Amino acid sequence: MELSFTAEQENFRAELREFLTDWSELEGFLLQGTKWKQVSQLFKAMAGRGWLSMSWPRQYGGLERGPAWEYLLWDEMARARAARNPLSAGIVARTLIRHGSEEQKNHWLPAIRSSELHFALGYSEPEAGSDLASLRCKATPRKDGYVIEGQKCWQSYADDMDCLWLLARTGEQDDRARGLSLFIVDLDAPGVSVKPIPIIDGDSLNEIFLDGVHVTADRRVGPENGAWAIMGEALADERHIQFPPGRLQRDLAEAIDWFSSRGLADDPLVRHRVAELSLLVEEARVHALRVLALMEKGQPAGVEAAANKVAHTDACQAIARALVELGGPEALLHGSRPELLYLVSTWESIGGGSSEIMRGIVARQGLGLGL
Amino acid sequence: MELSFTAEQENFRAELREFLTDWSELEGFLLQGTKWKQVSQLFKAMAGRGWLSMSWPRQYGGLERGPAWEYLLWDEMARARAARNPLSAGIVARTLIRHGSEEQKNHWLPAIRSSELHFALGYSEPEAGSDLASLRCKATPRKDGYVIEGQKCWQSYADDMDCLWLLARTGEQDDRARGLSLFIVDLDAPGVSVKPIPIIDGDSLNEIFLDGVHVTADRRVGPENGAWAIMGEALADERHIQFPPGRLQRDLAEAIDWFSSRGLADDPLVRHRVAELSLLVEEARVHALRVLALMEKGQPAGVEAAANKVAHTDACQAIARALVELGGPEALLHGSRPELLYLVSTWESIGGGSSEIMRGIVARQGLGLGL
Amino acid sequence: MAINFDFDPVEQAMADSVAAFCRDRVDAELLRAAADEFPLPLWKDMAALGILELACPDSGGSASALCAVSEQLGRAAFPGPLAACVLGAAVLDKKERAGIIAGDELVSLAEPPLLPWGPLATHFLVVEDGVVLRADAPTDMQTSSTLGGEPWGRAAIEGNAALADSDRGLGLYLLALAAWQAAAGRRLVELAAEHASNRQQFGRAIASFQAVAHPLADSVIRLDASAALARSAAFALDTGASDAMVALLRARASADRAAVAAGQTCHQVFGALGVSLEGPVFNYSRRMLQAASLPPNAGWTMRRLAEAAGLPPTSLANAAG
Amino acid sequence: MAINFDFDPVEQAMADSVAAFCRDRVDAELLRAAADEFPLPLWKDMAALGILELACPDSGGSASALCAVSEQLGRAAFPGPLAACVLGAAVLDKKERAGIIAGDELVSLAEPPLLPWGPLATHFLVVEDGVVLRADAPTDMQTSSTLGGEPWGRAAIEGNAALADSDRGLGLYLLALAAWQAAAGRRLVELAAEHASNRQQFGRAIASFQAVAHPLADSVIRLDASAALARSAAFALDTGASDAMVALLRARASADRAAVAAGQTCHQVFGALGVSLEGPVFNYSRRMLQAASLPPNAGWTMRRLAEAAGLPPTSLANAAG
Repeated sequence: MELSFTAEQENFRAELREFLTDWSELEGFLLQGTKWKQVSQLFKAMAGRGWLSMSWPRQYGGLERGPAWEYLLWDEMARARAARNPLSAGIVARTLIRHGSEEQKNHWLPAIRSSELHFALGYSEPEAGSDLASLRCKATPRKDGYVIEGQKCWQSYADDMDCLWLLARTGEQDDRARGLSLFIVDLDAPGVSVKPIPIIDGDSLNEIFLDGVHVTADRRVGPENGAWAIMGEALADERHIQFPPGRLQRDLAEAIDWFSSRGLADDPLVRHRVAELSLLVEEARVHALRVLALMEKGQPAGVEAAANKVAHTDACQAIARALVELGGPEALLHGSRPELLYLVSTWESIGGGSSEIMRGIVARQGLGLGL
Repeated sequence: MELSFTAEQENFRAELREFLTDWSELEGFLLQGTKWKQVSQLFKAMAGRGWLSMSWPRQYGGLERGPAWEYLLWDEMARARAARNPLSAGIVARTLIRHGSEEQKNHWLPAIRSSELHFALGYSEPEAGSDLASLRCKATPRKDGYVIEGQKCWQSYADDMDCLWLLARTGEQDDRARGLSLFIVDLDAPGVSVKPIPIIDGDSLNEIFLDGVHVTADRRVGPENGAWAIMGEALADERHIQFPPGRLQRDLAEAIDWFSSRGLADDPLVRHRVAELSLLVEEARVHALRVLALMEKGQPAGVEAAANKVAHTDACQAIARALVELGGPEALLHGSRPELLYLVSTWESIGGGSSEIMRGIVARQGLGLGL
Repeated sequence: MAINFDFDPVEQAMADSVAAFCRDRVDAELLRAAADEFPLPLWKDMAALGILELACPDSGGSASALCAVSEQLGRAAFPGPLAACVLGAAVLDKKERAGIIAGDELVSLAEPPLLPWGPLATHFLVVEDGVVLRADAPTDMQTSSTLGGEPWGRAAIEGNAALADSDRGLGLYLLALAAWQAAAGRRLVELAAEHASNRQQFGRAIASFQAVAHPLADSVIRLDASAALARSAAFALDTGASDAMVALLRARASADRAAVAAGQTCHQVFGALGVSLEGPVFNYSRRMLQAASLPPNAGWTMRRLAEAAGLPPTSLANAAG
Repeated sequence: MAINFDFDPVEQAMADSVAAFCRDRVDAELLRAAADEFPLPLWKDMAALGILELACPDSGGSASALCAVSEQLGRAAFPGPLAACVLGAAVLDKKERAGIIAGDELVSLAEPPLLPWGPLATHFLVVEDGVVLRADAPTDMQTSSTLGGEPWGRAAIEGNAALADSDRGLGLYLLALAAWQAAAGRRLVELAAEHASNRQQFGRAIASFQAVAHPLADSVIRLDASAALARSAAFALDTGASDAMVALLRARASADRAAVAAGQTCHQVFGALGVSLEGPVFNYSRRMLQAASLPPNAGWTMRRLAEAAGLPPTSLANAAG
């Protein structure tokens, strides 16, 4: 076994921690929606160091660093509560690099790398959540492009972003996953409107209405009706940075602070619960490392990533619930740390693939159960 | 609301407790299989007081007492660990009273009432457990009766009983529940063999092989192919006595004794767990009373009974697991009370309708979910 | 006597009128309202139904009746300091309680230094060693809203006069909490079941997935027990049973645990809709969490219940107070 | 260095040979055998593979190698005092440990007054304040079998000489427990998954019901984490990391909790077959429960882990020892 980062990687971690001292108050990880202005400044600063294109090939301006580097980057970002990894430099850029035309690469990648352009993800619809292949937003071919008609829902940050990474139906409804294509749509294009949906943690998600939106043919990425496989690849590229344990370690540290500063640290029930939470956090951490280990070897990690998501989600909810249950009545005061963690963590088992879907993946692909 | 037993009923409870002081060492509730000789003596003594036919109509020698009386009877029996309610005086007798011919009633009921005859339940098969309607044991009509061919499995106490209350297929396999009939088969009849299957608590269940067993037509109870509805009625008749909270109260008391006598009662984790267990026991108790209240009004209680079974099972397993987890290493010594409760309770969420089946009933019939 | 969990006709009629009132007057918008927009006129109209008067020692109101109406208020997730006002109506003298019964004045039962509903309250009570004491209105109160959408205060507060009828008052207080909580959880599960029956994914209603249906079944199994424990505790209180206070503590603990867990289950069933402020689930789940945080706290209750279950009193100095 | 949970080729080869040995020699009948029929010849043959020798300070054996072979023994639910013998091989002097390494002599690590495997043991150890001490063989031992099918003794026992290399010894002891436990649980889940895929009810394999499949998924998610924690703790031990002991305590606690819960889940999946002595599940679940009961006990471990997580040491006299 080899289970440690290289000296060079550890130096990078130290550099990151130094860098992040300037952003320690940001809290963009928990609340990007209300802090986009500051988060975008952070991204600019990161872009200046090449960190947004850390894993990209050199020919597109990347640093060509392996998965462990990206893991460290976003793990430290999470621990510092600074920001979550942006979609633009991640699955958008990776997909363009793999499937985009040269023109598309030249057009989009520099602006993404420099943090000038940011994307929202346009997958879910009101009637297509876990069952994405049933989506109805329609892209109809027209001369020189497509006209898009439909509605998306539950898009994070869409009101702050520049473009929509849109999954739309170009085939028949009955084709399900085989009739979908990917498009880049300007969020300020005629016919696009974004309506925020306030959510429980004070942030918002969004509905996006596409009403006869015209896009040129060069806004389609990858083959027509070929989006599903591309999306899977992009998802697979990001498995090591989706659920950084640094976030959980920070959550737990804040819980311990809460208990200690309120005279609750002597309560044997609190102590026992903290020990249990520390096990959940460590379990999530090794799940994340298992995913990383497979990525480093270039092997598929779909089952491990699903397990990682469940472990991560369970841990962050368990921490928040312990705070609410054992943290005294002040835990529920508006603006308290327990309240924020409780509200944010409620969302984690739903967004990005619900825990039910993840358990199904582990059961089917990990245990061979014919669900 | 009226939520107490009548004075007459409370007197009966006192009489029961007095009666049971003679049987306090029996433990037939947990271990009937290894104590049938003593348990059958208890049943004889009960028969002498008319308690086995407590709810039967007077014309068949019963006391015509309502559900609350039977509830008290079997609740006290459970609390004293004396015995579980026997099948013979319960669903066998109730079914005969409702659906038997006069000849059948005259033949069987006196021997059941006096505890001379006891029955095993012959429903489950190796390939038909939760899905009983798929059973394959076949009763083929012959002159003057039927010939029975097939195998039953997981029958409690069958090696000690006199007769088998057999569910067999008289229709086609595809008829599923609509092709089943009920029969009484002597367990010492030619062609019947019983093979014990040792189980984890030291008791055994049984396989029963029926190899060309001939039964006369008067051994069929109820109409041919009409067993399913009859079984449902019989089940409904017994809902108030299936899961007596007295058993749980005794389990909890023994757990508290264990913790206290081993110096563990000061451990705050033990104290907290005991409080939690007491909630589970009280919840199970009111579930049982909810079932009883509906029975007393003559209303259906299928959903409430399913909920009661889940609550009862969860509580008895939680008590046993707490003993194993917090009761120190002595808890696992062979012959210890924690070991016995752990082993017996493992079975409770499977036998008599698994917890999964029960949750399905609550979801479908209680919440209207279309499973 | 017999075993029968149903309310008597008078209690049921009262429950029906409260249910009708809630149907008319409580809607999603009301439940979303901010802490500083508490609808005092609605509270007054609720009080006019005679609900708080049930708690007065001389009103002839029974605990069972209070249980019946609290259930209906819980089903609507009705906002406001119901249990504390019930307590005030039970323990304060005739003159003081008049305004409470009429719904003109609110009561804060302190969890020092926090004062639930303190900014709107005119009466302040504290509990010490199981006895309810009157406290002076604090002079210097910081205010805060809460996860449950309630205005709370923070101030030093001290009881200065023990009040009569503490036991009955605390009993009714616990009863109101337990009955409200179990019924709120039950209603939320019904809403989630309805959602699950309508929401289609993978070509079928999500209700048809056991991963959705079984957790809802577990929720309702627990909540129905909590509701029955509350009714049974109300009966114990009405008949002067010696174990009534333990029964009430159990009912409340059971309801809090079942309701909070049901809230988490229902958030999961509602999916993304459950984290929007639009959906019904958050307006229930946050109020249920808040109700579970009211005094006496769960740690204290569980320590009492451990002894009530038969554990010998602990010989240790009690760390957690 | 890099992130890679795989064993190196030498470790893997050793694991493969242990796996082959277990396939040949461990069958259902062996696992059902009574406590007084412990197969000493099998134990000796296992030892002949060099497994216990790995723990000797001068053998060059690594913690990773011990982890690899313990996993394979766990997958087979291999009976016997593996961890205690590992400890004995690590801390006793060359002459004393020879019989242990050869599989001729067994070690009992006491949980006073209980002595796991005491009736068959020739070496007795106790742990006091984190130090391993040698104890004299008790003269007057009562014997008992256990739920896990093990022969245990009961006697007064007292340590009389501290042994060198305690930390490394205890580390390897915890590692053997953790790796065995996580792998046993994993194998049991695989057996349950196989059963669920074959068992038909309602016209389909029960594996297709989420109420069956999702709890199995949860089990494997937890167990895979436990296994990875054990491997990662082995690496920490091999590289002399300062937090190795905490990592081992965590790995062991994680594995015990995951395995015991998986045992309960698998009993439910196996249904009636799971309560018969025939089925595979009980032979795994009872051994996993028993392994979880070995010292140090869970309460002590969790108190250590609370401090390791960053809680300040408690100022209370510690009630539970």
